[in-house]
Amino acid sequence: MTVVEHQGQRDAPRPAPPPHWRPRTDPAPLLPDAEPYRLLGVAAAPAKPGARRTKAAPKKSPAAAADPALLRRLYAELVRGRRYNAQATALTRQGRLAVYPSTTGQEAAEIAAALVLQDQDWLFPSYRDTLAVVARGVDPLETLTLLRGDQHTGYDPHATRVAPLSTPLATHLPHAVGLAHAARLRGDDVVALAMCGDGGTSEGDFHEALNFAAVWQAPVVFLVQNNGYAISVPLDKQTAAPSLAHKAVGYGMPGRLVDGNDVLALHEVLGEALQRARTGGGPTLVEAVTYRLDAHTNADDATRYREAEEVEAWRAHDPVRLLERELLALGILDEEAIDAERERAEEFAAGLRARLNADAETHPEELFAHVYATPTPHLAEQAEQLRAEREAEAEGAAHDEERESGR
Amino acid sequence: MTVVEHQGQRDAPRPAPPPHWRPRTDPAPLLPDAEPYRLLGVAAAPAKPGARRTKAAPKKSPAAAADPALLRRLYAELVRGRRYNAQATALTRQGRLAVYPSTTGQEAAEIAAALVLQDQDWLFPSYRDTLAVVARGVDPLETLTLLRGDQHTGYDPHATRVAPLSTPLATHLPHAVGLAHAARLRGDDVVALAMCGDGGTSEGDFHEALNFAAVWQAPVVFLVQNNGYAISVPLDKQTAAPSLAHKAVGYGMPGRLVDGNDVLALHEVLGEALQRARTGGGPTLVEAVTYRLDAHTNADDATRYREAEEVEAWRAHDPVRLLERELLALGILDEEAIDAERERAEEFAAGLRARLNADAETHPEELFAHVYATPTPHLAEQAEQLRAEREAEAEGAAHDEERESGR
Amino acid sequence: MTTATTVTSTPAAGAPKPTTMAAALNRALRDAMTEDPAVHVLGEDVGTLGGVFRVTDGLAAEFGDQRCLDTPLAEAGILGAAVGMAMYGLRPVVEMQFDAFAYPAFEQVVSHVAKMRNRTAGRLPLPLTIRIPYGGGIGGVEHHSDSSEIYYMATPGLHVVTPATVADAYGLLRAAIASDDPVVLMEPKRLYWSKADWSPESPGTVEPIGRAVVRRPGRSATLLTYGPSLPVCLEAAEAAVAEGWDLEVVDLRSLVPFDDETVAASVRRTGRAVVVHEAQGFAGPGGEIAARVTERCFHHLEAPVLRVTGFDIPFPPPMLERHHLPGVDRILDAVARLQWEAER
Amino acid sequence: MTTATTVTSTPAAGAPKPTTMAAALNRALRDAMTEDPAVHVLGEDVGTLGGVFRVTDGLAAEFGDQRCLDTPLAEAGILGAAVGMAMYGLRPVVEMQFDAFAYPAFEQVVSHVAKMRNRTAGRLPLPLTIRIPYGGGIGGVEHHSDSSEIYYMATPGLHVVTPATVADAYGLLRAAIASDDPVVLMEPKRLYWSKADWSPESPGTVEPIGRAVVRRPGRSATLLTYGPSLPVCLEAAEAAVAEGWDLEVVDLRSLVPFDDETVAASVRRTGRAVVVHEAQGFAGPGGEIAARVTERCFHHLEAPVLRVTGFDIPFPPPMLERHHLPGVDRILDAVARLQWEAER
Ligand SMILES: Cc1ncc(C[n+]2csc(CCOP(=O)(O)OP(=O)(O)O)c2C)c(N)n1
Ligand SMILES: Cc1ncc(C[n+]2csc(CCOP(=O)(O)OP(=O)(O)O)c2C)c(N)n1
Ligand SMILES: [Mg+2]
Ligand SMILES: [Mg+2]
Repeated sequence: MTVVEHQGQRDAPRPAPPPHWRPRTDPAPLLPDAEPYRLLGVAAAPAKPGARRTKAAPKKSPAAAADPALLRRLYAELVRGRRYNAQATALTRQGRLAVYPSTTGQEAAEIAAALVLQDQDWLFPSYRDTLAVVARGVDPLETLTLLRGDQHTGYDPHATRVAPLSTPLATHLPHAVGLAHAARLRGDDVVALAMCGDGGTSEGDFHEALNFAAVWQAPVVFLVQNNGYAISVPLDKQTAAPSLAHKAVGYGMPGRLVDGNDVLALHEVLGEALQRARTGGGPTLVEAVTYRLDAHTNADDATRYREAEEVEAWRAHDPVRLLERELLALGILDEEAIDAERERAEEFAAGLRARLNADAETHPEELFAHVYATPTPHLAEQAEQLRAEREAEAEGAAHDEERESGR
Repeated sequence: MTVVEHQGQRDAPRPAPPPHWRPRTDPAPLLPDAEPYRLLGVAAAPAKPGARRTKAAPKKSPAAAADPALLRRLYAELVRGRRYNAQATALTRQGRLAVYPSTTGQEAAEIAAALVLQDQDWLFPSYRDTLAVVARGVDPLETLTLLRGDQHTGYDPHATRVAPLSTPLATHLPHAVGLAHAARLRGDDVVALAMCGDGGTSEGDFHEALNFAAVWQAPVVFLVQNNGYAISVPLDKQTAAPSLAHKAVGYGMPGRLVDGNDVLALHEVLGEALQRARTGGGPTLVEAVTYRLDAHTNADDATRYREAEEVEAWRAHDPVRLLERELLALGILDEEAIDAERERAEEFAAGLRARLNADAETHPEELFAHVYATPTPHLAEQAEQLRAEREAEAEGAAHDEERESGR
Repeated sequence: MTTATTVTSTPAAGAPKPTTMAAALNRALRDAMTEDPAVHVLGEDVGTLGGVFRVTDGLAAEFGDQRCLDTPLAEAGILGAAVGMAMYGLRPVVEMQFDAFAYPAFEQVVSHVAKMRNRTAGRLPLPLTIRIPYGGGIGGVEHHSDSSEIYYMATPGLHVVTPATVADAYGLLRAAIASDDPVVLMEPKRLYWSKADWSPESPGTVEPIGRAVVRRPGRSATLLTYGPSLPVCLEAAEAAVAEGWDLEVVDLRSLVPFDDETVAASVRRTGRAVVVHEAQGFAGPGGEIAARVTERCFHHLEAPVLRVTGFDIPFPPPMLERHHLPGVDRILDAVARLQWEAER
Repeated sequence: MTTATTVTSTPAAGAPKPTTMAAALNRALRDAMTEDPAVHVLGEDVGTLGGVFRVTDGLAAEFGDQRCLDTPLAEAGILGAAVGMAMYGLRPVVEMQFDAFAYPAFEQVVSHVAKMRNRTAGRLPLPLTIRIPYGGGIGGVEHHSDSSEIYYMATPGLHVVTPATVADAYGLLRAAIASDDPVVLMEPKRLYWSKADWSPESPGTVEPIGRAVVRRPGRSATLLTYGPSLPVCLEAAEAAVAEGWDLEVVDLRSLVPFDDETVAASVRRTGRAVVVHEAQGFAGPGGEIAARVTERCFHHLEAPVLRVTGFDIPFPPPMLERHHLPGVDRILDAVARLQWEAER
């Protein structure tokens, strides 16, 4: 079968398109920047190797225009966040946490996400985002029950406006859309911020969530932390897109590409996106380009799939140091203030350690309490069975002990 | 929590991006045309209402450059396709087909899809695409078993290189990707062409299929027929994207927006996409903007959700008439040739009618034959049960008849 | 928005009138939406079209297109969005267009809908109803006739109910929407156009979830059934009279929770039982039902509990479905195998 | 590419050596890939990393990253692509990373994988293996410990097998890959690191799919079990000796097809049976098993077939899983309820 040669009609005069056809939105404003948006180190940083140095580069950092109180707050949270990650990982080695997916290196996105939200807004974290939850103000012990192993969700989602940490990837994103949609129907000033990883963007639920959000113009912001890997799988086996932010165009929402280690740029971009959502402008997709410095979890061996040099290159672009350097240069921080923050972070870590070192209380009898509003007769029977078994076990143990001591 | 004002850094000099970050591909060439690409009626068509008439418009139609044999073939298939749709719909009224989802108004995409493929290529049709399957050369009776109700898939997918008609929307797209990928691994010159509707693009499997195809650079072409509706749901409740073709950018593949009633433009665009796929250039997403002139199926009442004027506007952009007018103007067709084609289409319809008017043969005993390669002992028992039941039924019937005639 | 809708088949309150199951379901949605503004209906084609089975007919006109919302075509997205809506205090009612088209939402069902209350120690209940038209008998092409109830029954955290009568269709849907737990309402497609004299005020119209009911008392053996197979069982019971069997027919209605009490009482009385359903036999609902009846009634049983079910095959094409679906003869054959010799 | 891989735990052919189940599975993949170039492995992290349980360790190095392919993170896409590969004549082996993460692929499993042969009257068979690590006992956080086998058992068109021993892990995976039908291989996570003396040449290493096996002969009662519960049952049987019970333990291995012959023979011999599995009891595998055993052995049964299973609840958090999982005491309690009075 013959294939007609290209007739070059792209340049020919256009006839009327088919009836009723019209572009739904102008794609141009939806497209992300060509490179990750940055604010920190912008004035100071050397130009791209090979590129000509722009003479006109202003010497004043954009951070100088930001609210110093915000900058200090961001810094304090980054320092505490870094310490939190280290502490939680250490606790896995002592068997106090079953597993911990660290965000060392990704603190900027975690902190920016938490701090940019208003009190009534909802956060939809993935399993990796315990730091964002803690930075939002949720008790770390309640946040960590999932990873400690004593409970699934330890905090009250309504009281904290934080959805349960989602282990099944991206499948919590439609929940964020539904909640945001419901809030808007109710006329409430509520935005949902939903987080997932680069790997998560491949899931069907990511697609469905973004599409629903755009069609419904729901007040929801999607924050994708592109940390380069889904466990061992690097981004280039995950997507061929120019950037993950480019996916936004296909849903008709703006995409923003941001340096994910630049907490200030993230805070600004997320803030804009939330503001747009809040004022009826619909959803935004934000890609934060960052890096997971630790292994996937404490149980993972990252040396199987990546080189030390890569990790080192990213260490040089550390989110905490990036802000620290800038704030030192701007005179917003000095060594003393830095030490004070580190001290506070140590105290926080010590408190966490102490509380996690105590044995968790568990409630086997509650296994049947929350399957349904009221246990079915069937579950009531099973609860009774377990009660009897545990009683017999306890009696048996007491008996054994008696025998032991009797000997 | 304070939100930092936009610092306008989009225009500031760019620092080096985070380590290892680079755009994966240049988005610009992936973006579809701003309006559906057309070849037919281009020179002749009046300019958009309100738009100034371009003086420079060449008087020669791009169709004049196409192979006349191809044009005649396309025309013949369109005429036959239109007749096929009418005949199949009529057969539902006579109870000869259980249901028929018509492609009246969409024949251009069906025919272009079928004709652009090489013999060794595979077609992955949705439930609506029986016309493409028939135009590919598959026996219409075998194609229609699903809708007649005597068998699921009536043709041999290997012999015809046509996958089963897929009723679950978009979930056959990953199959096309897998098959194309396997063929490439084997070194075979095989491209897969997968079809779905505008509604189907919302499904998670659409997303996963396109992403896999792009990452694997699989030789597959996705043809979306945007016919304006998913049953009753119009496109603006389905997507907010500039066009469905814009989704391609988010996967890193080219997107093409084509007038879906322009069989020549479609044949060219699909041909290019297939050629690119064939030569290692990876997948393409093609959106054909078209319209379903009939109801969703014979069982649907389209007046519940759309106005007659809309249908009429599209009738004026009829794919068969569009080509017919062009070929008459170019002198490739005359009235006599048109009548001859219509005659041939009538013969085809008469044959179809006659064959479908005969009762279908069914094989209840085969219900158990193809669940597994070899029926399990368990299924063998059930087959025996059915056999015995049918024997008893037949005996009962014979007995009744005897009694009847005995009276 | 006035109440002058296009739902002509729904009777006005008052005297019972011939009503289809589809109309009773429609009325249940309408009444629930009227009483509680938190009730929202969403799904494919539920708005303007009124659903492919017209169960949501007129709701968008009456309550607006946000209360009865046409969604994009993506089942996981629909159900996932409904989860979020329920988290925020709404009471979403989701329509899945057909049984097999609910499968793309399976992850949402199992990992989120069924578990959310449990995962959050009761703090995030999901008052959410999933309506799923199911089963065969309407000549549907492949993927349009699955009996998928077992997948939901096997998932702790869900209630699973299925009406077999017009009154129960109304009652169970109202109860599902009123429930603070997620309820999967399996709607027997082939009974959508079955009719009964009914009005929303008919006695017994709203039953609590979890109760089976004896539809026909009998002494010889018990037919345990539900949904689309109830009419078949009642017909079989009538035919059995000629053979000398007085069959009791129990309509389970609620598969989860399961009404052990009603079922066991019947089987203890009759000493024999046959489970009848359309779903495949192997690992189908009948396995559980037979096993739990046997656990509870072992010493009353004269014969093993038998099962009459769809075969263990994918649902056949329309022209062959009659061979697959349990019919009167197949039920009577099973009854005949209940070891009556022991009796005599 | 040479065979000098990093798979150090896999024994070379020859004398039996202590081998883990994970290593035997790895060896099965390696042998199948060596013998047949059509065998392709795909899934999340199966390549460079060798799988989160290291079952695919070294395969990418040995066979190249196309034969053992890291896919994007999308389960429906993975399985859907595998369907297409199988249509083209390859023999894909898909790894789902964990039980609950196979749910996004459920539509592909039910509507395509299970039905393709049937939909095409045998013309498009799918020689495809789906490996699913399942069950609890490893202290996994939520969604990492589901026993999801019932969903697959309830889907005609699939074979469902599950090894409980190192030799069966090898044998069943080889048989699955060799099968011209889709096979779901449920791999008991908590037995991945269990060891046995084994080599690929060990006798009985490749069994046909569909045969149960008596792991411990006994006369008092039969424990019917599979996968992760086999070691627990064997331990219970040992403990039962002290109570005067000589328990027979049957390892079902193949849930579909089900080996009625071996099972019924055992239960007819012993007259009593308990089904043991981790999955929830209600509408779990045990219902089917108990029902079919009762259908076949009714007059040999001294007591109803009992079930010892996980409770009808979502899988609990790690610190509580021991209360949920069937243990020796719970099995012995059930054995004690098998109406021994009747005996005496
Ligand atoms: C639906 C689903 N599939 C698979 C997994 C197993 N899994 C857990 S984390 C992970 C990688 C996630 O990568 P990414 O989305 O990039 O997030 P990151 O871990 O980098 O934060 C995988 C495959 C899962 N949790 N859920
Ligand atoms: C997974 C799935 N969900 C729902 C349906 C029911 N259904 C059949 S056709 C249809 C609309 C399809 O619209 P579109 O994709 O635009 O294709 P068209 O019918 O316009 O060709 C729907 C919702 C289905 N077949 N599969
Ligand atoms: Mg990642
Ligand atoms: Mg359409």
